[in-house]
Amino acid sequence: MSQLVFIAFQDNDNARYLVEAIAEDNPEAEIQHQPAMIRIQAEKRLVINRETMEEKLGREWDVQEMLIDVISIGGNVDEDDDHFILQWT
Amino acid sequence: MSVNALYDYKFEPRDKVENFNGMQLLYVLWPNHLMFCSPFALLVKPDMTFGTMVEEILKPATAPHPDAAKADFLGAQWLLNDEPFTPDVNASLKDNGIDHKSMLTVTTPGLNGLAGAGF
Amino acid sequence: MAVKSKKLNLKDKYQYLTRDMAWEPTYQKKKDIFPDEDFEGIKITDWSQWEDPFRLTMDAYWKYQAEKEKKLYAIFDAFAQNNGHQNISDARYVNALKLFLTGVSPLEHAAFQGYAKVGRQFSGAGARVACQMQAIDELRHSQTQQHAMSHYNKHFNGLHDAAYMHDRVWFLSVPKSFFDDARSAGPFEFLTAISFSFEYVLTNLLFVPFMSGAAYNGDMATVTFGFSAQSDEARHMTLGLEVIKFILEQHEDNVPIVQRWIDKWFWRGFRLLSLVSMMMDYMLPNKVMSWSEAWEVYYEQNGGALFKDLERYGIRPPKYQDVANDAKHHISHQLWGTFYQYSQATNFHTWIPGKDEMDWMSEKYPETFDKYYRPRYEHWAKEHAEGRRFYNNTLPQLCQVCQVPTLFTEMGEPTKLSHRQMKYEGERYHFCSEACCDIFKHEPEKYVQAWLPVHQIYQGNCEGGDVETVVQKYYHINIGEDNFEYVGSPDHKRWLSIKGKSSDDKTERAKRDAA
Amino acid sequence: MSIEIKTNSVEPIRQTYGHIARRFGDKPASRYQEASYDLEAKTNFHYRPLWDSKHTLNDPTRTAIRMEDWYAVTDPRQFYYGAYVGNRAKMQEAAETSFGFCEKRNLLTRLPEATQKQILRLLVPLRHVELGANMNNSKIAGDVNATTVSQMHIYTAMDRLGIGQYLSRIALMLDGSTGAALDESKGYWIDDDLWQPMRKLVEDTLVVDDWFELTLVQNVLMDGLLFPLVYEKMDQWLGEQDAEDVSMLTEFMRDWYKESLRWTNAMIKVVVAESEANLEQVQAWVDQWEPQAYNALKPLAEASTGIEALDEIRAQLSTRLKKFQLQSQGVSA
Repeated sequence: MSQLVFIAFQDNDNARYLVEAIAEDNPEAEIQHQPAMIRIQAEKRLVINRETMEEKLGREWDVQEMLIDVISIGGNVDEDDDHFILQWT
Repeated sequence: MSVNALYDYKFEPRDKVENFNGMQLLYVLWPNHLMFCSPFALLVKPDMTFGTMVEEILKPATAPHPDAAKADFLGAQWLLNDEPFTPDVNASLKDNGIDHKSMLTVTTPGLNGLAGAGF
Repeated sequence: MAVKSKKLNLKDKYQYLTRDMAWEPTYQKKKDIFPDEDFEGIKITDWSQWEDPFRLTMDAYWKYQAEKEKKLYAIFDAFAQNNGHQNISDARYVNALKLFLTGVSPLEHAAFQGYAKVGRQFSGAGARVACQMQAIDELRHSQTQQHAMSHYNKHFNGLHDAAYMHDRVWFLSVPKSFFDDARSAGPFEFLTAISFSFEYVLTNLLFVPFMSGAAYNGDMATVTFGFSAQSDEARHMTLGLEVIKFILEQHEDNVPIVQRWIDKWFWRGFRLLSLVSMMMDYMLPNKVMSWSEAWEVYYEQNGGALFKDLERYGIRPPKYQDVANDAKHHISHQLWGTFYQYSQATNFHTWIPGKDEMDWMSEKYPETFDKYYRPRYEHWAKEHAEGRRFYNNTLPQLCQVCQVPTLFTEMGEPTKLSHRQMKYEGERYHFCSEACCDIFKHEPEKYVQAWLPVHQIYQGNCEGGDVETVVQKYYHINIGEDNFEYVGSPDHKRWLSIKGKSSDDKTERAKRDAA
Repeated sequence: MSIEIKTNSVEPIRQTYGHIARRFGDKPASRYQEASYDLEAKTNFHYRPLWDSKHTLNDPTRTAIRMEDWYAVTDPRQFYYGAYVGNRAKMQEAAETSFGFCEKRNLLTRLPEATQKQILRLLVPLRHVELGANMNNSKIAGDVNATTVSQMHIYTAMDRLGIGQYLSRIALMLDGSTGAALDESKGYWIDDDLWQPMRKLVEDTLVVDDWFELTLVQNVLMDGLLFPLVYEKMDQWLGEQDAEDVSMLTEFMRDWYKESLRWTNAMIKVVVAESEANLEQVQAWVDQWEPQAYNALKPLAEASTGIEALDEIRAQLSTRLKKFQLQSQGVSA
C-alpha cells in the first residue's frame, strides 16, 4: 500500500518560495493547486531544507517561519535547525 | 465493562420514567419510510389504549407520507423491542407490555415507500 | 566562567528551556501534586522519553502568532469595511457559517478549557507545556471565529446567540456531548480523543476542504481564519501523533487501552463530522470536493498511512472503519434530509438543491445519489411547489451515545435503519449503530447521564411542551427569521435585494422549485 | 445615470451578538467584548468528570468565592488573544535586542566569577518558581468558568513560561550554551538552604485546590513580594556589585510585573467588593499565606539586598491590599 505524506500551504507569496524549494528537493512530489491552498504529497518522505529556502529567498530563513503559512501536515515530523522532514517509517 | 474513574462513579440515569410526570416514552419505526429520518419519539400516557395511540398519534405523525392514507396500521405486522408482537387494540399500552422507552416497529405489507428507495 | 564543554543542539536547548525547569518535589508528594495521572491505567515509566513535538519557545511563539494575527485582523477589517458579505457566491452559503459558529466555535472554547486542564495534570513538563500552548491556541480560535462571524451576524440571521444555543439546541448536543465526553475523561484519554483521533485523524476534513470551499464561495474572512487556525493545527497534530507514540512506547499494557480509545474516538469523531459532510455537499453553493472525495483523501489515504505506521506498536485501524468508509456514499444526503425536515427547529435554513447541484451529486455519488436520494428531493420539491413544504412534526429518536437522531442505515443496506437497543440495569437504551452501542457497553455509567434534548423537552425542562415555545424561548431561535425553508426567508429576501432583484422574483423561485 | 442606493441591504440588522447585546445593549461592540463574554458552556453538561466526584464540568463552585456573575471581573488591559500576542511580540522584540547586545559584547561573561556565581545562585533559580507559577495559572485557566477570568490566567501561564525561559537564557549566556550553568543553578534550587523555604512554598501551592485561593497566593501575594524584591531591589543591589548589565536582561520582568498589577488589582477589588463573605474568605487566605511568602523570601533578601528591602516591599503590599479593605502584616503598617 502506498503511504503518502503531505503538507498544505496557504496560497500566498511565501508559499511560492516554499513550493519551489520543495519541488527542487523532492522531484517526485505531487503539487496540487486547490482554491486558496497548495497541497503537496509524496511517497513516504518530504523534506524542506533551510539552505534551499535561503537560496530562493536570498536571506536567512528560520525553519519555524514555515508555521505561518502551513495549513496541515500528514506524517511524522522531524525538525531541526536545517530542515523540516515529514515521513512514515 | 465498567468505567475507570478516580472514585466510585455512579449516577442516576437521566431518563428514568419518574422524570416524565406520569407519562412515558415510546418510539415507533415504520420501516421503508425513510421520509421520516428516524423512529418517532413520542410522549404517551401508559394507560392510553393501543388503538388510541395509533389513531391519535401515529396516524397524524405519518400523514405527510403518500403511503399513510393506504396504510392499515392496526392490521399490520408489529414488533415490540425487536420481538414479534400482537397488540391488543383495546388494552392500554402498559397492559400490552409496552414499557418506558420501548420501541414498536410496524411493517405495512405492500407499502414500501416511494421510488423503490424505501423512502 | 570557564567554558569547555560542547554547545547544546536545538533539541537539548529546548529541553533546558522547558522541562528542565521542573524538579522532583520533596516537600509535597508527587501523587498529591498530580492526582489525576494514574487512574486510567496508563503506565508511564519515564517521562524523560517524551519527544517534544515542536520546539517553540515563548518569544518565538509571540512573534509568529502576532504576525499571523496581524494578517488575519487586517483581512477582517477589510472584509467589514467593504461589506464583503455582499460578494459571497450566494446567501445560502451563510447557513454553513451558522452551523459552524454554533456547532464548532464553542468546541474551540471547550478545547481551551480542556487543554488548560491537562496542561496541569501531567507530571511530565514537556507534555504540559505542549498542552498549554495548544490551550492558548484554542482560545485564539474561539475568539477569531467570533470576530470573523461578527460582520455576518450584522447582516444575516441565526448567528446571534451561538454559545447559548450550543448548551440547549437539540442537534448541538452532538458536538457538546462529544467534548463533554472528552473533558470529563482522564488526561490521557482526553489527549487520545482530541489530539490524536480528532486533531490528527479527522480535523483536516473540517478545516481543509471546507475552508478551501469558503474561498471558492468568496468568503475571505472565513477562509482566512480557517487556514490561520489550521496553521496552529499543524503543531497540534504533531502533538497528537507524539503523544500516542509516547504512550505506546512506555508500556505494552497501554496498547489495549489506547486501542479502545482510538476505536471509541474515531467513531465519535466520525459521527460528529457527519454534520460537516452536509456542510460540504449541500451548503457550499460552489463546490470544491465532495464529502466522499474528502473522506478518501483525508481519511482513507492519510489515515491509512498513519495506521500502517502505528502497526509496529500493535495498533490496528479503528474498529468499524469499514462502516465509516461505506457511509461516505450516504451520510451527507441522510443528514441533509434530516435537517430539511426539522428546519423548524434549527438556527439555519435548508432547501432543495438546484438542478446543477443535483447533477453534480449524481456525478460524485454515482452509486447512490440517483437511486436513493434524488427521488426524495424531487418528491419534496413537488410538495413544496404545491404549498406543502415538508416538515416532520414529531420529534426524532436520538442515539444515547452520539446523540444524532438514529437515522443512519446498515452497511450495504441503504434503506434499513441501523438501530440497536439494549437494557442496562432495567432501563432501555437506543443507539444509531453497533459502534455507539459498543461505546455504551464499555462505560454505561457515563452514558446513562446523557442530556438528550428530545427527552428533556418531554420532561418539561425546556420552558415548554410544544416545539414552538421551546424553539423561541429555550433555544433563542427567532421563529420566521432564523428557521424554516431558505426560499422566501428574510435572509433570502435580503440577498435578492443586495443583488438588485426584487424579493418576489418569481423566476428565481420557480427555477429553484422546479429542481 | 442613476445611482441606486440599496440602504436596506447595507444597513446591519443588528449590531452585535445577542449575549453581548443583553449585557451592553445592541450597539457596536469592541473586539474584547465579543471575544470575552459568555463563550463558555454554562449548563446541561452531559457527564460528570471521572476525575472529580464533587463538581460538574465548568462548575462555578470550584472556589469558595461566590460571585453573582464572574464576568464582573474583567481585564483593564482588554486583552483578547490577538491583543495579547501583539503586545508580547513587542516586548519580546525589545528583550531580544537586549539579549543580543549583551551576548555580542560578552557583558555577562566579563563579570567576575564571584558575581557570575551570585547570578546563578540568587537569580537563575527563580526559573523554577516561574514554572510553578506557570502550572498554577494553567490550572486556574482550566478551572475558571468565565472567559474574562480564564483568559487572563492562560496568558499569565504562558508569560511565566516565557519569563522562566529568559532566566534560563541568562545562564546559557554565562556558560556558552552548554547547560552547565543551568545544572549548577538547579542544584541551588534543590539543595541550597537559601532556596528551601521558597521551594517548599511553591510545592505547597501546587496542591492548593481552590482556584481563587491559588490566584491570590500566586499572582498577588507571592508575586507582590517577589517581583519588587528581585527585579527592583536585587537589581539595584546587583548594580552595586558592578553587574548592572543584568538589568537589561530583566527589563521584561519589570515591565511585565507593572502591567500585571492592573489586572490583579482589578480582580481583587471586584471580588472582595462583591460580599462580606468574599472579603472574609480572602482575608483568611491573606492571613494564611502572606507570612509564608514573606518567610520564603527572607533568605534571598538576607543574602542580597538585606532584610530591610523586603520589609519595605512588604509594607507596600500591605498598602496595596488596604485599598481593598484587606489587612496584612506590613512592617510599617
